[in-house]
Amino acid sequence: MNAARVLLVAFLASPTTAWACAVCGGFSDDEKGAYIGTTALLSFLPLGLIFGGVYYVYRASQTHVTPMLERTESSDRSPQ
Amino acid sequence: MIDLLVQRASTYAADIDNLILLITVITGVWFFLTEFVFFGLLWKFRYQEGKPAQYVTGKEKHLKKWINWPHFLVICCDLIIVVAAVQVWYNVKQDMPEVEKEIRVVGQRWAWSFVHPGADAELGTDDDIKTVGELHIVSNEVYKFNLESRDVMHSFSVPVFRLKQDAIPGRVIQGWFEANAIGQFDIQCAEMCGIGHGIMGAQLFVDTPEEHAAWIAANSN
Amino acid sequence: MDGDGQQPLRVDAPDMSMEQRQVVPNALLGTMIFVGTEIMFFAGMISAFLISKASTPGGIWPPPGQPRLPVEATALNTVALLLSGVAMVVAYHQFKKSPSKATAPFLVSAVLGVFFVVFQGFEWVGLLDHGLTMSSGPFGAFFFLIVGTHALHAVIGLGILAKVFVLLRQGALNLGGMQALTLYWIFVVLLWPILYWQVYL
Amino acid sequence: MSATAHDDHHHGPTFAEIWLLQSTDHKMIGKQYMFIGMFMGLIGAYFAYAFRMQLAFPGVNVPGFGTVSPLEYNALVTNHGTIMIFWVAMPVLIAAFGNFLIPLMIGCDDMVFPRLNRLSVQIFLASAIVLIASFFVHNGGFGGAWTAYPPLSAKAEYNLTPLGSTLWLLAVVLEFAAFLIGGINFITTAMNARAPGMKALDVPMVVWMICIASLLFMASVGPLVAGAVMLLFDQVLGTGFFDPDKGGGPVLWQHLFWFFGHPEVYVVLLPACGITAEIITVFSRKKLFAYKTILYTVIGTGVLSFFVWAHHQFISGIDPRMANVFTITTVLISIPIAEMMFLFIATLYGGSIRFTTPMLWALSFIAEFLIGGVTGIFLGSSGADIYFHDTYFVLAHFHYTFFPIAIIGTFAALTFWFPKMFGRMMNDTLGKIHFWGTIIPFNFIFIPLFYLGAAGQHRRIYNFNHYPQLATPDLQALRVLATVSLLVMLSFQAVFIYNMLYSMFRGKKAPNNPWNANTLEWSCPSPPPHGNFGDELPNCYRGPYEYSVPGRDEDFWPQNLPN
Repeated sequence: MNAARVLLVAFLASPTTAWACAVCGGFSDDEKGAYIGTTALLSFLPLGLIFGGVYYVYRASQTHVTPMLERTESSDRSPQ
Repeated sequence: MIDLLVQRASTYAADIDNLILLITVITGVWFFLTEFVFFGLLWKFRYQEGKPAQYVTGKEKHLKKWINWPHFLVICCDLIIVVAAVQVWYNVKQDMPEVEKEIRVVGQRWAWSFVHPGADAELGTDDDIKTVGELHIVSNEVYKFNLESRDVMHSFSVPVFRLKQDAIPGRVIQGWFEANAIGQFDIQCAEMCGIGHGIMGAQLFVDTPEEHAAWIAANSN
Repeated sequence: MDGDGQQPLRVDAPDMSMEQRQVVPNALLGTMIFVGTEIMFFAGMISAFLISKASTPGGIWPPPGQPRLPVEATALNTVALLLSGVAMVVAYHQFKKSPSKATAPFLVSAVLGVFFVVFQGFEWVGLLDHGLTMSSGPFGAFFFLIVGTHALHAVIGLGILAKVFVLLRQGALNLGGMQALTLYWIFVVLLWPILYWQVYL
Repeated sequence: MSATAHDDHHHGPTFAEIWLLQSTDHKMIGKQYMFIGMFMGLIGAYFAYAFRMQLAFPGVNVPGFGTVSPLEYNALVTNHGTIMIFWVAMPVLIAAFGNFLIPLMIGCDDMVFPRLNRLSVQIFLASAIVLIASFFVHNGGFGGAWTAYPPLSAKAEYNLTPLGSTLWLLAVVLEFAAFLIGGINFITTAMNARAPGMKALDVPMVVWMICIASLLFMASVGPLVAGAVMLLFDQVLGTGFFDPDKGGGPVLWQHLFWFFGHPEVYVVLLPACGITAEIITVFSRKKLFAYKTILYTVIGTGVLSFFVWAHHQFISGIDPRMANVFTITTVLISIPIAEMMFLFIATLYGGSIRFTTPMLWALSFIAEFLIGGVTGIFLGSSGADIYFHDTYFVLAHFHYTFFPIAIIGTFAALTFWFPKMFGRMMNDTLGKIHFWGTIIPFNFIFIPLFYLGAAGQHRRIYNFNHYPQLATPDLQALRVLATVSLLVMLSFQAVFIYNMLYSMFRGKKAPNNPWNANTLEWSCPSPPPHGNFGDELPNCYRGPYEYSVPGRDEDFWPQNLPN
């Protein structure tokens, strides 16, 4: 995962012209950028949504239901 | 390994075959090891009268290491595969060597047509030779192909070259190959393109320079 | 941890009053998941739009020969929808204090929402008159696809608003339902400026 | 209707509840999903039979079908794929067992949105009817491959099935709507309706897996629905979203399609893994090895699954630099999956393994899925994919994943939970005959296809005589072997159907807990009545896998027992 991130960043940071691109004929630079950008958007957005939702539920469980939590068992509860 | 089934006829075919061999060896070792352990455990811990199951949670260090070590080894093997795969990929699809000849490959329902440079070895001049279903090239020369589609998606697939590239309507896609064997081979369409997808083949003729010159002479008007 | 290792058994006190826990009300949780899916749905359409926009020959967007979009009038409409969202948030906070207090801001929100939809309907009629249709090219197609899908969500949202309003008047609305409605309406409201920015500007 | 359903303990489900999908009871809905899915499975199998016969004996008059024309062939392969993934794997694994198991396993009386649940199965049936209807319109069903790449799928002049392709697309969208509603229900129920005392880590693995799968589904389906709506407009209104002549981009569809298409694989994989986890713990009388680590591998798989999808597009003309990134992520996803399989195998260590029918299915899932897993590495490595893309190697690979998932997983789950679902036991001998009669021919179908794929045979060709290198007698012999194996496998399914129908009505009455399992569903009567647990819902006192705990007389310790 970490290696993937490092490589992804390196990939996005590298100038487009440094790559000989054999099969991108007919691709404009704008279009390449749009494909890469939307790939990133589509790939990261769902994770953001899911983890945002999980975080919200976690927060809600911390604030609303604390008394109930203490009543059952408080040790080491993980959010779900 | 693949060359036992399909002849190699391009310069990068061996690279791809070797990559496949590498992956086969690595994953094969893992696969047989895992299945061996799996069936071994099944045999060793089969139900036997008076031999109850143990209570194991998976937190015991001496057991956990049997998971952790394979885990790290898998990562190492993955890295080897990734490096090898990216190298081959770069060579075939990203890098464009010095081009000697250029051809046009046009897919349409349901035939491949090809535009070869004529006697002047230049594409786009009056003596270009157009063929349908037959691609004639010279061995040991680097060809650049411009791949087009007239209607739907096709895929230009030459198994002996280990080459495959989708043709997208409205776009010219470039690629390269260099043949290094003489003979007649299959060209396939590897992308579903409608009712005639099953008949959308073509023949590839890799000629010696003399044969090719003779073919050009015979087909020039 | 639970029932692992050195302490396999977790026997809670037998007289413990065990209860089901509902951290987030069912209606709100369900709506959260649904809105997440909707966000991805719109992300897909916007991605398609961005790619098509970037691949226009010459990079000129909108393509020449297409009618201009009414940017200023829609800006006004955007403000109306945003105010509707604000009114909904106010209604939610009033509802938490006392359900009867929520009626007024709720109505304001609904009226502004209706205003938005009607205004947009007139805009569409004008654009259709100028020859911008779904089949007149990628510009029109994406315009009506994206803005139309949002309008559909707004109309459905107004329908839910009406239904929830009846529940509110009957005093049959619970907090979870109000939260779910607010979340959905805020989604519809906040999505609009993004679409406005992408499609109109 | 729904209000009275729960109060009515006296008689069984009514005609309308069973046949008109009017029930809001999660068990009934689960069974309805299962039977619709199984019926669709029979159609998918029939399609496979027809086109496999054509491939082995080109031009033959297939008994029960007739000669297969190229147009029909395309429709057969397309709809075989669509049906098996969207109308068999999804409804049976996720919807049927999700509906049946989640409320029972977490100890509540029903789903939290029972009427939405009913709506879900109704929409699902409608989608199945629309799909079946598409086979009978002019020129038959859609034949543009299940990936439906435009412009082939967008224009009737290309695909020749003007109505078939629209109905196909409509059916797929409806089906997604059904699962969307179902998935919201699963997650909300599993979060909010758990039995008192059941903490996140006391939830059986299969419930976790189904919920995470639903989450993956819902987070990934949006762009595809957007794409499907656009494609529908292209077909019906003549817009040009994917038409290069009108300024659209054909690659755009692939972008939207595969964004969903790959997570979908994990959507169906995870429930099957969960089912395996449940069964191997019960029949090896062992605690699941490292519950938390398995959970982490599932989450890791889920996260990574959003970053691997472009590997389907390596040679489709996307920016080749993207291929490098996606090679890395694709090969990396082998790590959590391999780890999960290692942990399942480790669960067997120290066990006391009973080879009952469900256990055989669960074990064969592990053994066979490994083949699908390792062959995936070839396809994820961009360099090797240049050769393997769109060959039978791909086909054999994903059948080695989908068959274990959809077929083995379903049989494992069905034979395991059959006593709970129908209150009667299945015949174990017939079950084992069916198991071996399915699993051995399965390998003989697809191992030859690996070989054929490596020999360069590519997909969706109705007759290989047009390719001299593929028309050799050796390769044809392998095609015949695969087809004959398929026939053997299909004929053994009769054993299962007989066994299931017989056991459903005449089988031995099942006790509440025939397998001595721990999870909550085994604490209620078989089959569970309306409201599942009677007047008092169970409490949960411990994790789901406390088998062979030292110091107890019995080797199992149900979750609902205080001590």
